[in-house]
Amino acid sequence: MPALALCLILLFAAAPFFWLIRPHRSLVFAWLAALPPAAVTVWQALQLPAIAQGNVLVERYAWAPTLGLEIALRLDGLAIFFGLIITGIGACIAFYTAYYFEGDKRQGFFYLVLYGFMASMLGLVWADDLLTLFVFWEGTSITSYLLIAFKTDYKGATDGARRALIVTTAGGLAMLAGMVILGLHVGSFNISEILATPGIANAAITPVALSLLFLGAFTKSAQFPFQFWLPGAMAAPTPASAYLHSATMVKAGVFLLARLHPAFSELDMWFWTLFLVGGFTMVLGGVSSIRYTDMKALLAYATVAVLGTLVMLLAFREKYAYEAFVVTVLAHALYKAPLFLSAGIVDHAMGTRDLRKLAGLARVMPVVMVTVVLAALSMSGVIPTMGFLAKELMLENGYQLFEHSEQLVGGLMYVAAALAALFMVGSIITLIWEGFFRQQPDEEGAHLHHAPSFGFVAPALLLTVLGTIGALFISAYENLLFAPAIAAISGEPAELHFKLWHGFTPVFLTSLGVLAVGFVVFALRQLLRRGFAAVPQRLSSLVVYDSIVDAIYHFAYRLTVLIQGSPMAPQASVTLLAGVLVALYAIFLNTERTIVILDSLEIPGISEWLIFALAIFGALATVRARSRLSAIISLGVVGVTVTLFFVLFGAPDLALTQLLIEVLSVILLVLVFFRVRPDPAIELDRRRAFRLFVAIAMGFFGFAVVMINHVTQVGESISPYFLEKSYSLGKGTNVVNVILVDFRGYDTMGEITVLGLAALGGYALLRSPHIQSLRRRIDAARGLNSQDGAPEVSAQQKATELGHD
Amino acid sequence: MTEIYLRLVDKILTPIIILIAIFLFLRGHDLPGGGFIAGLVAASAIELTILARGAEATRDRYGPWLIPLAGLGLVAAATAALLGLYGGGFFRSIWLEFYVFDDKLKFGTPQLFDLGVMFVVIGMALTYLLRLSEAAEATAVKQAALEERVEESRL
Amino acid sequence: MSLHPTILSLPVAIPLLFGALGMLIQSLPLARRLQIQQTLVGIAIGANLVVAVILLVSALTGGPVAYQMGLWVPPFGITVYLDAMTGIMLTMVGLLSVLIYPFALATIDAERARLGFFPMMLFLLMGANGAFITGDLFNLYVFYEVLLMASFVLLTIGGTPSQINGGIRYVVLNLMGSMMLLLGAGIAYGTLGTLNMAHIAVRMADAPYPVQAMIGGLLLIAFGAKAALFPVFFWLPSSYHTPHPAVTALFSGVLTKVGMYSMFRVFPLFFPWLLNSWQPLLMTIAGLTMVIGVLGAFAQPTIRRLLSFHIISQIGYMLMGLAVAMTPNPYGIGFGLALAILFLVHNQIVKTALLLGGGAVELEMGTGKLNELGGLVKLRPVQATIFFIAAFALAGFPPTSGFIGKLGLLEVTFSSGQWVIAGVSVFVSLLTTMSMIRLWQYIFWGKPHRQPLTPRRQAHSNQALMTTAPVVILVVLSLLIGVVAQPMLDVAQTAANQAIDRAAYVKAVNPELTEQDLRIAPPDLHLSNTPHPAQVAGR
Amino acid sequence: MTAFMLALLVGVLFACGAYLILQRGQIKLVLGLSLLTHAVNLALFGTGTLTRGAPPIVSEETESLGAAILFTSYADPLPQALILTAIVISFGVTAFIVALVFRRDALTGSDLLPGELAAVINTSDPFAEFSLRMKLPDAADDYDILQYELDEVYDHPESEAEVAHE
Repeated sequence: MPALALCLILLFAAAPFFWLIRPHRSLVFAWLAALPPAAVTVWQALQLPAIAQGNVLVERYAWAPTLGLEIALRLDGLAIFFGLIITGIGACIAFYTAYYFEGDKRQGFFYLVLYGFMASMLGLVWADDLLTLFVFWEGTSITSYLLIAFKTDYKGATDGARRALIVTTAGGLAMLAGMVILGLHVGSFNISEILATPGIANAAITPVALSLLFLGAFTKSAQFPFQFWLPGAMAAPTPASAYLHSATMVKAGVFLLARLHPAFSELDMWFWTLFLVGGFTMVLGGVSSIRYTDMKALLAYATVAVLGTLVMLLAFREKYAYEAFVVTVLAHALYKAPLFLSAGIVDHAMGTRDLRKLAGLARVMPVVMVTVVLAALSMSGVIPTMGFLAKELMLENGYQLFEHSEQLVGGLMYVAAALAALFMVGSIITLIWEGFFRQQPDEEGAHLHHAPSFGFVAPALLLTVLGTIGALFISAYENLLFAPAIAAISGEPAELHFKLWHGFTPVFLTSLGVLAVGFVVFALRQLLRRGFAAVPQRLSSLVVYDSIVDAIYHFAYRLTVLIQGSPMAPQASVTLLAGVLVALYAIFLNTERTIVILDSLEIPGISEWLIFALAIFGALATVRARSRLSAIISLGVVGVTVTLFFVLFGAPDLALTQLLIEVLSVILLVLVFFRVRPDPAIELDRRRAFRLFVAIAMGFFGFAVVMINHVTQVGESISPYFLEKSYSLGKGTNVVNVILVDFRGYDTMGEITVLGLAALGGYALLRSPHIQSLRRRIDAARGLNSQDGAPEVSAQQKATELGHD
Repeated sequence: MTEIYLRLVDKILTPIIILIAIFLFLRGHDLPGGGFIAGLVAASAIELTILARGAEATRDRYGPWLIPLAGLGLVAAATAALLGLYGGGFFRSIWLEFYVFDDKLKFGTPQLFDLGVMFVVIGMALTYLLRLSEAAEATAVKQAALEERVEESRL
Repeated sequence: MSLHPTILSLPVAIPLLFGALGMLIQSLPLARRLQIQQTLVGIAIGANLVVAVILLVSALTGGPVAYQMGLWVPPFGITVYLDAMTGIMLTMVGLLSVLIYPFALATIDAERARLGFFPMMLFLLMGANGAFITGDLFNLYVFYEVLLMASFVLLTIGGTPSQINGGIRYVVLNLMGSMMLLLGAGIAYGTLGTLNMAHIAVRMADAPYPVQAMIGGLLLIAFGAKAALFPVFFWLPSSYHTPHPAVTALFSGVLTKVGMYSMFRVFPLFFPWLLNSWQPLLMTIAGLTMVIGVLGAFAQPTIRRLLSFHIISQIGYMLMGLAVAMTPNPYGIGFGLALAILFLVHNQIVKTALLLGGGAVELEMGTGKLNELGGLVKLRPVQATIFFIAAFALAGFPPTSGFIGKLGLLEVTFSSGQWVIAGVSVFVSLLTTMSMIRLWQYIFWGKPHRQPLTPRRQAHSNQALMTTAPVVILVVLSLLIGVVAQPMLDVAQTAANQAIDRAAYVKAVNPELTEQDLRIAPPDLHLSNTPHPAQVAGR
Repeated sequence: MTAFMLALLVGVLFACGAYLILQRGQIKLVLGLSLLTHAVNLALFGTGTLTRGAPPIVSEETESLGAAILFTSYADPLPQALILTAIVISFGVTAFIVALVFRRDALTGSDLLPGELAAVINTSDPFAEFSLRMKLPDAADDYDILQYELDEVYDHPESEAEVAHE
């Protein structure tokens, strides 16, 4: 049974369903909305025992086999671990959303995008094919874009959405290139196959492919220097922030790294990139979080810190690192989502979530207070929460490394983790104290709009409680949930025995120390905030990003003005010069440089000499003409000599046509040339040298075009056939005419169509109504109308202008 | 006065030139001539009318029929091509030959096609000649003043 | 499926006849005339689409067919040639005209309709169809002129200052391109003694390199100018934003694509080896076209100007596909061409959808200036949704047709060893996304700056249906191509295989033309490092 | 030798045509295009064999002579047919351009080509020269009717600000 596909389809189908039924606020609806993800969660939970025994569910659906494109799904330990988080928290969020958007007309749209996101995210972690992963990856990017800019007329939201999309798309495209390189090398895009390819880590393309994949992962997971988009994304409605930007989507990059871990983690490149980028991001995010007074921004930086932690942990191939990784993922999801949800409740109830304006919330919303405090305990790593276990394991990893082999790495990691943690402790204490317990806000306080109902708080509370007490019963499910995930990351089977209490080890003492120093940071928060404010802005990666984008825009702008803002002459000369280049290339670069004149060497007669001389004279005279009349006459001379030329060389039809057309052309030119007003600016002759250059080049071009016909002739001409068959098959002795109307009548049909179109075009251009009145406007503008005694507009003229037939 | 002479010339010459055009058209298949040339000659004949009688008068006479004439030419050409289907293929020529007083006369779809060519050429050329002459006439007075003004501004 | 080859004349004959009839009645009273003209055009484009589909199916199932105009023996008469690539183009252009027609009916103003807008649409169609189906180099020139003349008129009909301004540039620069094509055809006759494309293909191998280079280069310039390749694209952004939106949409679906199609047709047929030896040149052109096009789009202040530059940028992708068409790669010779064809089809669909959608906005709001628009997502949710999908299809997001095209081109360029251009195409993809987001956010998000010209009540009328439904259909098509990708790829692959099969072309036109085995490489020193054309024929 | 001279003539015509096209103004553009048309037609004529004197008008009996002999005694008919087509097409296009020029004059009262006025005003234009820009204030008054063309200029302060804002 295609269970995986059905789960995805269920979620995708739920999206338009909830959009169409236009939900309203009711408890029933909240339950209904939570139902699809809850069902998928339960289904996954039921699969856990089988997965834990090493089974996997694999489903593959062909999409475009030629391109290696397929939807391949694979439910293994890692996939189900992330899948459970996605749908489990998804159910809570869906429930919460019904309260958050009470009375909002666009609630249905939010659900549409939310479910779309949920399905994409689930598909992403279930993917067993790089391209499948990419498809769902882009799905999360687009849905996240729409969610961040949910308030479409708020500039902060749309700007944040744009930055988020551009940064993640940039990474995504780089990742796609990496995927294609990797997939082409292996011959398959299937992740299991790629991971199983022997020697893939040492292939020549691996550094390039891996760097590109890293770009994708780092942008999506907000690693330095791409972390700036995540705080901007907090303009999203709170359910989206809680879900996408803390619990799930930002972990997509981490997930990708975890997926690739078995094959590539042995590389030095892998270790150092992840260790340094992740570690730096961790410290940066942790330290920055203290600076913000917006609850969501504060939490966002704390999230950046955790993402950095996760990336750093994936650098290692150590038991404790794996354990720390999985526990941190779960713990973070279970405490950060409630914190965001609580921030949303506060925002909803008070109309602001700025800590400077808040105080004493513990009295008005005690349940929220309890939730936040419990979540904060987990976040700070206070025993016996899951956060405590996560932090213990991470510090243990550093400690073990330090003890055994890698003193530098272990020490660095130990110190960095402690540093990030103590700042996070400080900022979360700040949040709780300033928001919930102190009596007076810094600035004018906000007032309670309405107290949150219990249903609103319930999802957050549920998650927090799970995260708090979950650690106590961890032995009940550690080998069910965590071990298969670790097995998938490490590539080896794992057996777990977590213990909360190890005794007073150095690690535990460090934990306590972190908590204690965290209070010091809390006490010094105002000082630290001022300190941060003094850091120059131009160092922030947001400013760097914006200036890069600005630079692209300005460059584009300058370039476009340069190429498109110019008059027609340079543009036309480009085409002409391209022709010249072709001629140069053909003649000089690739031939034996001999010119064989196939034409007989007979000396042309006097008439030819005369005609040639006259034509050249006429052409030069046209260029040199001082007045329009002389230009027309010179042009006529050229036309007539061409006619004579045709006469001389046996083309009477051509000669007649050319002559008649010459006559008509002259009439047309005269009619127009004496109407068009000369322009003062036209007298200023510029760029003579350039024009001369193009002209001479074109002269060479024309010469080459004619001569090449006489240098080489490859095959017999088809022309004699026409001479031979003209009378017998075409019933005419004038071969040219027979060709025109019979042999190649199809050409002529196209040609007269051109003429017919020209007629229609001229008709449209010359008889549109306003042409006369426009003319008068111009004259009026130039002061030519009244004093010249121009006749009043006649009725006839008026009729013309109105377009009377 | 010149106009009167012109009209006289027009009265005599235009029909003659049009006859020449028809002559050129008819002999086109065997000797220099044909639809293009005939059409251009006919257009020149009517240009003479424009010169003699003025664009407005000519427009009233021919104006509305020029685009339909071009359309008719295209229809004739397309019909000639489609008639070929009777002979076995698109654009296949079909000839009818018969003798009148020992003179062989022949009619064929290529001639119908050539006729279409002639109509289109006339329609197209005259559209431009008429429209432009008309505009030239309408603002002739202003034009003189304009030229003068332009000359001044040049200095 | 076998069909009588005479049907090959219909793609030209139908629009010509009906268009001519439309001109014939130009002197009837206005209301009556418009009624008849609209009916004629409706019948003609409907019939044209039916014929095109029949031809496509027949080419896919029965292989290439040639037909002689006037039943003259090739190479003396004019050949028309149908294979799957031709069929695809005929069908696409037919489909687009059928979809754009209702939009034009609903939005065209009386003045333009009076001046012969509707017959002109048919002539544009005729020019495009003729250029697609012809098998004669000079005839190709003639139909290019038909196409161009029809587009000149459609561009300037209405005669507003900006139209005339853009029109002059458009006419003159395109004239340069046509001139190159005419000279190329002339040289082909002068040196090879023939104009029939099959015959040229046969003799080209014997021609010395200068002749090949001259013909190839001139054709490259000529088709490049039509297709708006760097550096001969200047006419496109100066003119495409000026006419009525329906015209812009029609142009974007037809004009540049004809130029690209001609390249697809002529290069693999005449000198497939040049695609390899000129690959660096073609790749440079493709890359610059992409980059400059998309950067141009950044700097544009109005909807249609922005979209016009994107047309240029996307043309670069198609050239990239063509340039790797003859390079050996794991997917087989010609796969690059298949993807280029697929990308072309995708581009026709999506670009037309965007231009119709953007055009509807322009008509409705009375301006196309981005900074005067805003907040439309609330006023016009349906239009917004379609536009959103189309925009992201252009940027190449899954599961639209753009994703398939982008992914395929990426795979084929990487596997052909063209890493630089592949990287450029990825980068341009990002820039495209940025620019489409910019467009989307300016039009649909933010605060509304002005109210629509038509009140909401009227917007739900028949007219709204006629302007929106075509866009919906196009967007659905794009999604369909994305989702049902494999059959589409197979069709494109068949088309590409037929297009690079020179022997089949010559055989279909006239087996007697084959003077030697077409798979033998021309004995030319300059081509020593190119793969053996035995690989090129690739069967 | 004739071919050589023809090639020279075509070259001169191309050169003159190109020179005219690259100059300012619509009139010179039209003149240049006409010269180019002549050049292309003559170049096409040069693709056939140049035979002096014998027009390709055969008689009823000549067929029996055979193609090869016919070809040496008559002028090459195919290029003639092609040129005829090309001449007529270029006549149509030229007429259309003339109409465009006429209409543009009616709309703007100027002989300048599109973009050329813009080039005068647009300081970043590579082809504009300093002296011309200095004349701008006088010229600009005369061209208020050409305001729309200024809209075509990309280098507006507003639009740049707008871009930067983005």
